[in-house]
Amino acid sequence: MSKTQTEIKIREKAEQTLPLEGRHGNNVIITSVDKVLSWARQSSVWPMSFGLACCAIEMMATAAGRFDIDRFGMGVMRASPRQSDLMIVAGTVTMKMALRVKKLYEQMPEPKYVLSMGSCATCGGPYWKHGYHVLKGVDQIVPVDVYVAGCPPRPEALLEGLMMIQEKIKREEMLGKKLAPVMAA
Amino acid sequence: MSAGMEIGAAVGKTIFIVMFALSLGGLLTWVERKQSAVMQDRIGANRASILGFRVWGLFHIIADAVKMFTKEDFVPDTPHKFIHALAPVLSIFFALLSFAVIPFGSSIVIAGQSIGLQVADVNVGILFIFAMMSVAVYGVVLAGWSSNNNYSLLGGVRATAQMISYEITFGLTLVGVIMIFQTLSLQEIVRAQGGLLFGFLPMWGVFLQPLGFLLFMTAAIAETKRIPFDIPEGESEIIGFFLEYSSMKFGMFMFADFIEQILVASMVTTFFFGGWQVPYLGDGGFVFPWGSTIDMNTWLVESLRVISFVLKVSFFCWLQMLIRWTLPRFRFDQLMNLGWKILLPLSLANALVTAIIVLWIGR
Amino acid sequence: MGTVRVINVSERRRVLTFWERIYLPEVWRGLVLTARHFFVNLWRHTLRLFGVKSALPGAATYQYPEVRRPQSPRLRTLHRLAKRPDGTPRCVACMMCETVCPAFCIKIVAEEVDDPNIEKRPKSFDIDIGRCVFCGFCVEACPEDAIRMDTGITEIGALSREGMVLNIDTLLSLPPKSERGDKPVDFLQQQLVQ
Amino acid sequence: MPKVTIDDLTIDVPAGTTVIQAAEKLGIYIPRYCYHPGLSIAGSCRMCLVEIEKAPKLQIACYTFVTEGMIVRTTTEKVIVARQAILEFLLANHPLDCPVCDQAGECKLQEFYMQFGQYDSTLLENKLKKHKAMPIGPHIMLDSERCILCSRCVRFVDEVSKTHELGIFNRGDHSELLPVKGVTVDNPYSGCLADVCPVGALTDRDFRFKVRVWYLDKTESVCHGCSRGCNIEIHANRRRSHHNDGKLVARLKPRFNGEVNGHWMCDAGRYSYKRFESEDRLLQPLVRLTGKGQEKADWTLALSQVDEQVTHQIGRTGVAAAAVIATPDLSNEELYAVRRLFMQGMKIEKIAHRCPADPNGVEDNLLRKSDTFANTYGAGLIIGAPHTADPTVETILEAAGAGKLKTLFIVGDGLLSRYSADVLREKLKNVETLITIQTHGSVLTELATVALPMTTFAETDGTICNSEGRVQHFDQAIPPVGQSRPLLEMLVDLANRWELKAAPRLPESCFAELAGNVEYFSGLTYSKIGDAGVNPSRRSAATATA
Repeated sequence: MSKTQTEIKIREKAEQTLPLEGRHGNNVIITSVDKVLSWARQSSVWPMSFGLACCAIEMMATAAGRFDIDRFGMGVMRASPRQSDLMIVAGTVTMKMALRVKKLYEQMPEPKYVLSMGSCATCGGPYWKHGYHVLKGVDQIVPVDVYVAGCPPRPEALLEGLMMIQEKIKREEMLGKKLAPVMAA
Repeated sequence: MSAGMEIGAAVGKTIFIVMFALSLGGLLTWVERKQSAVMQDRIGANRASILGFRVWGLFHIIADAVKMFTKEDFVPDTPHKFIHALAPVLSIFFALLSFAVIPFGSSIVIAGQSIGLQVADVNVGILFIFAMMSVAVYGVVLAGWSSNNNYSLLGGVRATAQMISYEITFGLTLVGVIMIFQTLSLQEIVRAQGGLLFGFLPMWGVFLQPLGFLLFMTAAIAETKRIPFDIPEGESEIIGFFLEYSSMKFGMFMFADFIEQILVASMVTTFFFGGWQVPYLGDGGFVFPWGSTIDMNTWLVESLRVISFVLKVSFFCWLQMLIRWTLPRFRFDQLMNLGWKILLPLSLANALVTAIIVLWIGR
Repeated sequence: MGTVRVINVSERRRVLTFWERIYLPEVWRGLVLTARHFFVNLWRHTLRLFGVKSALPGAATYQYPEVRRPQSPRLRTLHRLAKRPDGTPRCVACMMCETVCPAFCIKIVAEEVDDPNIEKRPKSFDIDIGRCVFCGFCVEACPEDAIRMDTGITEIGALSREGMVLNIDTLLSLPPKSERGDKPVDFLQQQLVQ
Repeated sequence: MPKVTIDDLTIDVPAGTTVIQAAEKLGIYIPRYCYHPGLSIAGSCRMCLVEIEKAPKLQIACYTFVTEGMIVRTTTEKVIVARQAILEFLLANHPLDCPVCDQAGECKLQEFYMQFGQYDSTLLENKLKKHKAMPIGPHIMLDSERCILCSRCVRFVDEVSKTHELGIFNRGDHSELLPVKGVTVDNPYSGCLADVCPVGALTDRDFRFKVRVWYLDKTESVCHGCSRGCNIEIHANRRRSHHNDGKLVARLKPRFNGEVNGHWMCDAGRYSYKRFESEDRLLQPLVRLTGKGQEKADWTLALSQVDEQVTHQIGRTGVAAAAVIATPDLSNEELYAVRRLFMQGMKIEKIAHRCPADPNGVEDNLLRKSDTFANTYGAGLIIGAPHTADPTVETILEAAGAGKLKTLFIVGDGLLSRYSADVLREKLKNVETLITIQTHGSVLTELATVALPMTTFAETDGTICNSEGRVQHFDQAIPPVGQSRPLLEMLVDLANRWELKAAPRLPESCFAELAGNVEYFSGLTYSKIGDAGVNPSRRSAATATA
């Protein structure tokens, strides 16, 4: 069974247990509200301001004048996980840091998104084989929504990843029900 | 004046001032983004569109607000959940309350009744503002304390220390203004600034109290807890009192910041830049120093005055933004040094010198 | 025998002048600088708004999805596999790139071909872009000039880990930047649909 | 004893030694292509040119005999220039297909060219086209273009295998290595041709494009194909799991041992590595629970079943109705552990190792032996010698067929090459508790009450004795396949369940205990055996004559 089929099955099952308004599919009101909500959310994704390694430099470059992350409404980098919507895991997640990253993710209020930036965060990158101290992919501890490739990714790549996050938010349904995050196999 | 008329006028004025503060506060979130962007050779928020219209990113305000309202409201594991919820309300409430005594125009005559363009013409308006701003610190310190988090608590403590340090200067600089204008009523102070110095210079506080203006501006920015005095928040490094706040509770703190900024701008306008006064504009129209006059009816004059007030406030909001995006943050010891060792003696000296001059001229 | 010079840390720090220490002139200078940027940029933006296209833009920003920053021709971008004139991959599965890859992101499985002039070709050629560090060693190592990093694609993202593994078909289908020109690839959109 | 000085080092060597051999004794490696210590000298490649004092021209080191007071220089300017020129000639027609050549990475042409090459060629002519990728036998692929005409392979088929299949045809530039018309290179040692070829002209078809040689890890081992005990290297691909069809062991290569196999090994042994990871490996214990069919089980269940079933059966029918067959393909340590547990621990009298001769065994006067068990000699010493009854496998199977045996342990895979499946099925049908410890699934595991998977010799350490009694050590090359476990570990676990004493868990300690208990091995340790092995029977003969 393909992934989408599984997702549909899960969603069908979830709909049977939903309250009344959810049970009859998406009616006009719900879809409109959904649209407004996802529009608002996608236009106001506030990233958490933390960087782990060299990718963070490129993240800062993305925030700076040449690329200007704020054009997407994402310029409000929040220092507290309580106030942020998006965690950009920018850099090498060492084993020590992994616990903190997980904790930070757990401290974020819903709806929350994770972007794995660069090969270190995605799978350990150059430390994949011989890095005894590096977590082999941040998706082992938090559910990642979008992976961005590069070492480090160019600001364009990060922006593309952020746009994918926006696209993902746009596709979300039912008043804040987040799509099942894709965990690494 | 009939009671109904009075109540109606009061309600109208309240609505005006609250709407003014709130909408300008909302707009300031956009201004903050856009101004910083333009200053930094960036574009700034511009992608949120409704039906294809982007309006230079103005819709981002709506998006932010909707998002914050629908975000999970996190409440920390604390025994003071009520206080935790109360703190942002206190912050924003007292900031708004201070606007009650700010005069935004002289007075208008409706149906033979003269209505002062000020929500409450309290004759101790300055004290009222000080009282409100002092109470506002409770919002901050309670937020830090009730979050049950050491870092928030430290943020709250820093905030208190900073507020108390700068409130003294804040008050003492105004002593000079009070001594010159001989009144505590804000409306009176503004009216007093309508005169001319040496026949051509508007008798604004800034010309009478230049040092006082600088000191007041500095202390006032410190009161709003914004860069370069954002020790209580210290976003990127030291984390502030609203660390544990999420969704709209955090939004209220942020909003309170902007409203305080407007408040400070209003106060600076009122005390030092003639409030609603337009230079050379009397009740009957312009009377220029070189003798020519332009006659105007009362309504036009009052409109010009309100517009003048709004423009002045906007300018000082802009100036504060400019300062916020230009200067780096003070270290805590520098902050305390500046407050206690420089601003306080200077403000005392200012008051002393002003007193001597006022006495000397009065004699 | 020279004398040992003891460098005091404070010696290297420039001593502030009186005017710098009283802060206000410096604050004023800073404000003038930022305000100048503000007004100049605002003026240029306003000109543009009224259709006056000045050569000087109001911001240094490249409005990314619509306007792209020019790339250096030497920039290492997403890999592609070059083809022979007859459309078969140039790659002969010699494993040089796989050997040299510091991130171990290339996986090649070789197979035998009947044609004695080719003998060997890749049965599968996977690059895990999520693990790749874009060092370009594979391009350097390739004796057949089969793997190249000239697609001009830098924006690579995926919603899943599997989506970041590019197989031989994808790699062969990517055009070089010189052929593609500035036309954006819908590579990412494909990834999104997956 | 002429005294020779090579590169300022002096050595006394016996008369008749060539310069290249003398240099090798001094640790000086002179580049060579056609010279191979196991073959006659051709002197055709000219790569080993050295400068000898008083000789007017450079001389080839491989065919110049040492004389008294000879002074040789191998690294002078002249020599280097000569090597560059030689390499340019050798590469005149050599195609640049290193990317597809399996030899790349262990190719002498590559190595010496990187060392001495004249990197800018001055040749302007086009390269000659010759035959490419031509299968000349079941195991060997010929690429004539890559051939540098060193004639090692021709000398190999003439002198070692004596099958004369290859020759160099045509003249001059057009000279080409080809098989004699109508002949396929299918001699039993044809795999060695790929070894002797210094370039990629002759490559192994079996190994073709499986994995690049630089990914391979080499482990020293001993071939278990017959009682010769050829020294080999196991080349395992542990670093790239997707290569070599996902398997670990990529190939076996002969390892030089002058006492046993010289430079060679036979094809049967060379391609026996496929057994290690073949489809029919027993990957998991199989257990036949009462009233049910055979099922896959985990180790805890399997061992507890062995414990229960055997205890129950022996309690019912007695030790006299129990027997053990330990076939001589086991190592000395494993045989000793069997003896320790079953003979000395459980007091089972009937322990057999002697099997009938292999009907498929082939013997020739080069390497192959008709006894296809690797360790018949050691089994005789360890299992055979200590007890008087010394039954053969034949008598035990007879007894089992007659219904006299109720409990039977079969350790090792040896029976399968001696008896057909039907015979074994017939003989074992009356055995009530059959415990098999085997590497591969077979008719025996099908019949077994409990079948335990055991490791092959590539997956464990150990020693074996070849037909001359030479004790040779082999190393573990790959981790155990599937859930299989070394026999020593299994027996220790079983002994713990039965509260008996077992041989140590580690092969090295087990060998130490064996050396203390069996006279033949006394005084030996793994370090004393070393890479080449030792022969205690010769030692005892030597001490006897002394």
